[in-house]
Amino acid sequence: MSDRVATREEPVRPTLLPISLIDGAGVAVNGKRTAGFARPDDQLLLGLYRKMVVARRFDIQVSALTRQGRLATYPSALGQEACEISAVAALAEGDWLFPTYRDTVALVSRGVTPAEALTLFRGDWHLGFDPGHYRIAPQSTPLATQALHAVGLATAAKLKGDDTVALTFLGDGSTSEGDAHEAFNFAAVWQAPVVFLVQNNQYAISVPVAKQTHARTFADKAIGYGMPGYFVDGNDAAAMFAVISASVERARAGGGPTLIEGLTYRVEAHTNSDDPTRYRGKAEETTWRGLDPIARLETYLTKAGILTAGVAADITAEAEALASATRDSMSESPVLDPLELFDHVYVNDRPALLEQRAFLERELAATEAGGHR
Amino acid sequence: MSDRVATREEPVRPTLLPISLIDGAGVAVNGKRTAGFARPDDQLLLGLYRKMVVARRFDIQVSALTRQGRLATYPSALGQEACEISAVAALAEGDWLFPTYRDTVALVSRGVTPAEALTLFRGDWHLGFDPGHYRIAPQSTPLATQALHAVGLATAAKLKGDDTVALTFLGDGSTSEGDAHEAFNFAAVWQAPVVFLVQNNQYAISVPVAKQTHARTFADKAIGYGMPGYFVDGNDAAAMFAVISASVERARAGGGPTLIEGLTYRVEAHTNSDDPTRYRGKAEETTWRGLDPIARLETYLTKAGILTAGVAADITAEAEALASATRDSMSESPVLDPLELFDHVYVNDRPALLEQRAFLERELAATEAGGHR
Amino acid sequence: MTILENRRSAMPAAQEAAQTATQVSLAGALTAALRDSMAEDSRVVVFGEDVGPLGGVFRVTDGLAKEFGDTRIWDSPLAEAGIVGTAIGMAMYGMRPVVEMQFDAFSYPAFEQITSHLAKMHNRSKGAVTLPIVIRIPYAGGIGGVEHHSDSSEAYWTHTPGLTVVTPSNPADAYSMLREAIASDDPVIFLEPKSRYWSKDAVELPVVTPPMTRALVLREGTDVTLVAYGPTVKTALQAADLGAAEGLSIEVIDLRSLSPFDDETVGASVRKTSRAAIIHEASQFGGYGAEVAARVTERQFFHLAAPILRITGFDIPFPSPKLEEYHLPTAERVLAALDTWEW
Amino acid sequence: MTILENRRSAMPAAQEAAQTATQVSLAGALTAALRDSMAEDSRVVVFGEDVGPLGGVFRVTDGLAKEFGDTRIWDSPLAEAGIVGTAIGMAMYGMRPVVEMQFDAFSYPAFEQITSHLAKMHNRSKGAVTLPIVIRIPYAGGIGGVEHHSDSSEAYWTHTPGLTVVTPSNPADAYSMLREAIASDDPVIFLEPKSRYWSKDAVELPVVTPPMTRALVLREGTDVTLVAYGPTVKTALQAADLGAAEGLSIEVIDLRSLSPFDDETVGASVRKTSRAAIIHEASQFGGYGAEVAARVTERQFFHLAAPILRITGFDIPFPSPKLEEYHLPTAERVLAALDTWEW
Ligand SMILES: Cc1ncc(C[n+]2csc(CCOP(=O)(O)OP(=O)(O)O)c2C)c(N)n1
Ligand SMILES: Cc1ncc(C[n+]2csc(CCOP(=O)(O)OP(=O)(O)O)c2C)c(N)n1
Ligand SMILES: [Mg+2]
Ligand SMILES: [Mg+2]
Repeated sequence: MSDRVATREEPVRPTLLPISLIDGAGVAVNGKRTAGFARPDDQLLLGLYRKMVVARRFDIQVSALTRQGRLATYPSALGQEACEISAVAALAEGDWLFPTYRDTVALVSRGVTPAEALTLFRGDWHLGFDPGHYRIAPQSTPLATQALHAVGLATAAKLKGDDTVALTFLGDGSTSEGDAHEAFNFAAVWQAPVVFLVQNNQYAISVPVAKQTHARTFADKAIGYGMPGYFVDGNDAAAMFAVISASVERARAGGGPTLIEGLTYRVEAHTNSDDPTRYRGKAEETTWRGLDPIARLETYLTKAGILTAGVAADITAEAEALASATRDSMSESPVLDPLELFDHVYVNDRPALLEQRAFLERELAATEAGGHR
Repeated sequence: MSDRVATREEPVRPTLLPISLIDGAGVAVNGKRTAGFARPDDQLLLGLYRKMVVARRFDIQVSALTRQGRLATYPSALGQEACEISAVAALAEGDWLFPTYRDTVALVSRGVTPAEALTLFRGDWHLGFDPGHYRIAPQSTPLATQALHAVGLATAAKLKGDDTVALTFLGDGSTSEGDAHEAFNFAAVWQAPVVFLVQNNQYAISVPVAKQTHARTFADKAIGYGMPGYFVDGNDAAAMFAVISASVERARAGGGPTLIEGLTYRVEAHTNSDDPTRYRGKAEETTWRGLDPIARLETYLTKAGILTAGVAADITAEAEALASATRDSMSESPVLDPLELFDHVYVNDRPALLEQRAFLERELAATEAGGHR
Repeated sequence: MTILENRRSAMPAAQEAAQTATQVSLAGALTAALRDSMAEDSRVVVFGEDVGPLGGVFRVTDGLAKEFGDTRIWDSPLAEAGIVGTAIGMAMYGMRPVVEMQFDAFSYPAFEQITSHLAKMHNRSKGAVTLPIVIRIPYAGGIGGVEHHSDSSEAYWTHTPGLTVVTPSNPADAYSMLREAIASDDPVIFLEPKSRYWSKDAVELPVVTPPMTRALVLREGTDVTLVAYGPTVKTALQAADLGAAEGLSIEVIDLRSLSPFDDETVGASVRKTSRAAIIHEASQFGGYGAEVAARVTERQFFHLAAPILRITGFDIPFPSPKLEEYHLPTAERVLAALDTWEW
Repeated sequence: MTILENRRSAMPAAQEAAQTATQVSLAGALTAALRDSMAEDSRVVVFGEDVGPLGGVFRVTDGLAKEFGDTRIWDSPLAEAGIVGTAIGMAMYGMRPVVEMQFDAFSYPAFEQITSHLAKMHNRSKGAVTLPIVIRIPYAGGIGGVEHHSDSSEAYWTHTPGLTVVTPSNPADAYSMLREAIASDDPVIFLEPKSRYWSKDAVELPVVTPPMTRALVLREGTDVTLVAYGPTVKTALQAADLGAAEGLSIEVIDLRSLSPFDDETVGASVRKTSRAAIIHEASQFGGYGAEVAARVTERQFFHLAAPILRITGFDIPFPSPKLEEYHLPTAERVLAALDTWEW
């Protein structure tokens, strides 16, 4: 044990102030606050900006469609685009993403079509895309559970000798669950190629972070698992991308897991059925809108002369095209086959389940024929 | 959030080498390794020594009785007496102890009679004493679960305005469970008057600590919860007592929870049905026997002139008396009433359960009358 | 108001007169029960996820944080094992915690604390420790919830000795049973049918309905005993209406308590009708209906003219919102099932 | 060797000849099955608490660490949700994990991962994801275990759609069913009756017994169908002996698979005998026996001369070692129960 203490190098300790590369006013940061991370080049930042703008347009569109009753529910990620998009951008094609219900924009940014991505919230089925195809796990609702899946998948890849990395999103509230702890611990002990990205959007529904942890930062938790931890300005795409990519690449190179906290803010309600006026003030919301991740990048890129009117128009067009495609895909409901309810419960057929299927089939036929249902 | 970071003082950070007040050779330690803790006075140490000797004699006696088949199983705490006894000694009468299956000697040291304490392992009933009377929770088998009970009880006391403190034992392996994490977190957020004492005896049955955590110490975990953590030589009763009492008193004064790691060693097998030769070498066992918590205190107290032959004889007599009482109490089995199986399932009577009770009653009567069973 | 006919009021006459029957929702009745229990007994504390300022995602604790302050009701960290585990510790110190699991499936992280500790502590301590804890769990479907938000978990709890499991189907019972659950010295799993949260009755609060462990005959009938609980009581009453139109006299029983089971009330009904069916949302295999069918058959076999039927959810994971209507038992399905008997 | 009579061997003749039937314990058969599956398919990995160098607390993984090395079998950190959760991730990447829960009650921390993910992933992904995972759980009593070491948790798993739940009662089935479970693309809860771990049969390994989803008639009889599984199969056979001595012809069925349930085999037997009983260790209320009684009654009501009986543990937490004998069903108790029928 004293061996253990003596021989193992202390992992990077999280900073006390969030790592920052472009500040809230859109100005490049230098010095200590960068924690040694270099600002990604402007072209890369422009790419992030483009995706963030498109993501936000999508998010706003889906919220609108939800208000119109076209979706059962929608948890918006508005204001969290720097976390969402940087994570997706930092992954290689073969890497895996483990999202939560909050992270629909990340799915779409990774190529999942709106219709596929919104199947869950439209209420058509629990999942609308093939995880293997996109290397994206189903969006997880039971909090923190998916973090363990990410660790398992990453470990399997490592055992096979593949260089696949898994990144999982987690909310601030979710860090309180036992599963989050077990995931951090398994990942560290197994040195799994995983990146844990805690989007600290300051609320778990109505519960503020102060009721969730007594630690100074969520990144500080990394120390107790012997893994590197980074506390990052989660509204700064430059910083988020820099830290996430470095962590992904260290994981890929065999350096094990990383815990990243992105400090951000959930600008909208928890979901459309939530009422934030019950638990937070307008002033706070206004402050955070002022720290918007897109606005600051826009300022920075415009000043840098790289975000020209032409590029901006192009981005807007792309965003509007996605919004329009989203509207279209939600305007008509797919025909659902109730009998499919029975088709994927097991791989192997079960006579008793086939009986139940036959029962529903008869019932449906009777309904058409004007019978009971 | 930046407020949170800026205003909250950083809690004490665990040291990298275990806090030590009396070293393995029985020599008083001074300087850095004490981390500023003062050595308890010699009379107090003599008291700890006495209780440790008695505890060990009890433990050896129970292991022997187990080999003779008088108990169903027994998890020995041999070698861990500095942790066990210091914890009990540091608590005030109104404080609560939350032990695991490993901590029977702590129960007995707190006054539970051998017959009461061994009811569980003898197989007579799941618990043989009244928790409220001794302020000792039932020994917990589902790992880490009791830590949450300790947090709840301590919080209730705090809410009532009582100055009760709860101390819970945990094993090194148990720290991997989700419940351990939730307990640490709830305690820190609620600033509950709890002390978590991780007895790092280096094994979870056969699994060594290196497969359990990648952190340098378990005490390091405290940082992620924003609570003080201490890494202590768990075979040094002086250090254990000093750190535990300080933590108990801080908790009592409203200072919140503490996480303490006592670095010790499980000298015996996990239980009598375990076979340590399958997973660890003799050399290691020998090394740790050389770091024995009782031997070093004996050396120290003898040199200090306080452990005289007379005192030693007195202690031996006390230990032998307990061993003998233990043997006596295990020599005859109490008469168990099978019908009591039904009596404490619910406070409120249930007709259906009374029917089952009546069934067994009839069956038992029939057996006596030479019937079926 | 057949339901109310079965109730006796424990209110002093003066107090009763001062009140007027108003429309109360099931959720509102629960809020009132919590408020009255908290006001009456300072040992009652309430905590869980979002139960404080927000008032819970279903607003069942609405207003209580303001009224009682954060030493009586508060938001806990987000961890269900933590919530139940700390409640156990509090109860060991004399408190009477009422905790909320936000949705059915989110009680599963607390499964070990519930089965291995909450259910067993009284027994293992030979009665020395009592755990007067209520775990409130909104359950079942019918509200278009996405996955994990519509489970019916009653079979897990009812198979666990040491737990009392109850579920109200209407506002008056919601009030009275929750108050009784909080006053009980046994741990109670209190299942709240979320699809019924907003259904209203004219009820004078406080109201005292029959003991929560008693099943109630809500509708008398002579041909069939239809056993229901929680969300399916409404469906059962609809089925009784539908049956009446077809000349079938259906007796509807609201179990109210799932564990213990009221053998007496159900048995008496079945002896009268000689036929029985049970309706629930949970999937059928190993569901609560199996116990009802098995035990009633054991006890009333020679009174039964036909096997007891189970009208339940299918043996599939709970479906997505747009498909749940095909899964959930309906009054029509009940009638169709009764048609399968030889009469 | 009635059990073996029901088996056909899939071994090529030459290989068969090379082997001689030796005494194999149920635990030993499981070890052999793991070894053969691991040797045959490199995607099979084994992990859990103490399964490595120690070989598991019941020694079921004895020797495998040495043989296969720590990339195929290893000790995990001590956390059951972690074990099942990471197994799910591994399966999503193409592996076939076989994980061990050290004892029945210690699977409860994994309850959410099992019910909300393991059981549902295939369904929620419309078949896109399969999770070929086996969760081995030593279960039930009879070994004098202290509290939490003797639970029978089958009712929790069998009520959960998406899981396959099987339990062998003898060494040959232990081998063959575990191999089949590992080869299955559905997640399987593999319940190992710990009181039977050390019971031996003369078996030639490898052996292939009938498909694990089929129930087997172990003893033919004409008067009563006695349904058993796992640890109570032996008890059922004893009861059949005892019954025979009293002139009662008891047909004994070993279910082997609890989910799915083999309606065909059990139904055929009940139609023949017109009477049935089910025996299990788990407590009765909402236990697995309720499903057996309910579904067999539904399907065979007019063939039944008497209600189906349940001989089970009482509705109490599992007792301490010295009292478990009063709780566990015995052959005598089976006979006494059958005596309660009007014949
Ligand atoms: C195990 C579990 N418990 C409770 C819930 C209900 N619930 C859904 S979202 C939520 C808050 C989550 O907060 P956080 O982790 O911060 O994520 P955010 O929604 O802010 O992205 C809760 C309590 C759940 N989904 N799963
Ligand atoms: C939830 C749970 N999982 C598994 C077990 C089985 N088990 C009993 S003791 C033990 C090892 C515990 O190790 P540790 O926490 O280090 O305590 P120690 O025995 O060394 O005192 C295990 C795995 C259990 N009791 N509870
Ligand atoms: Mg959040
Ligand atoms: Mg240990």
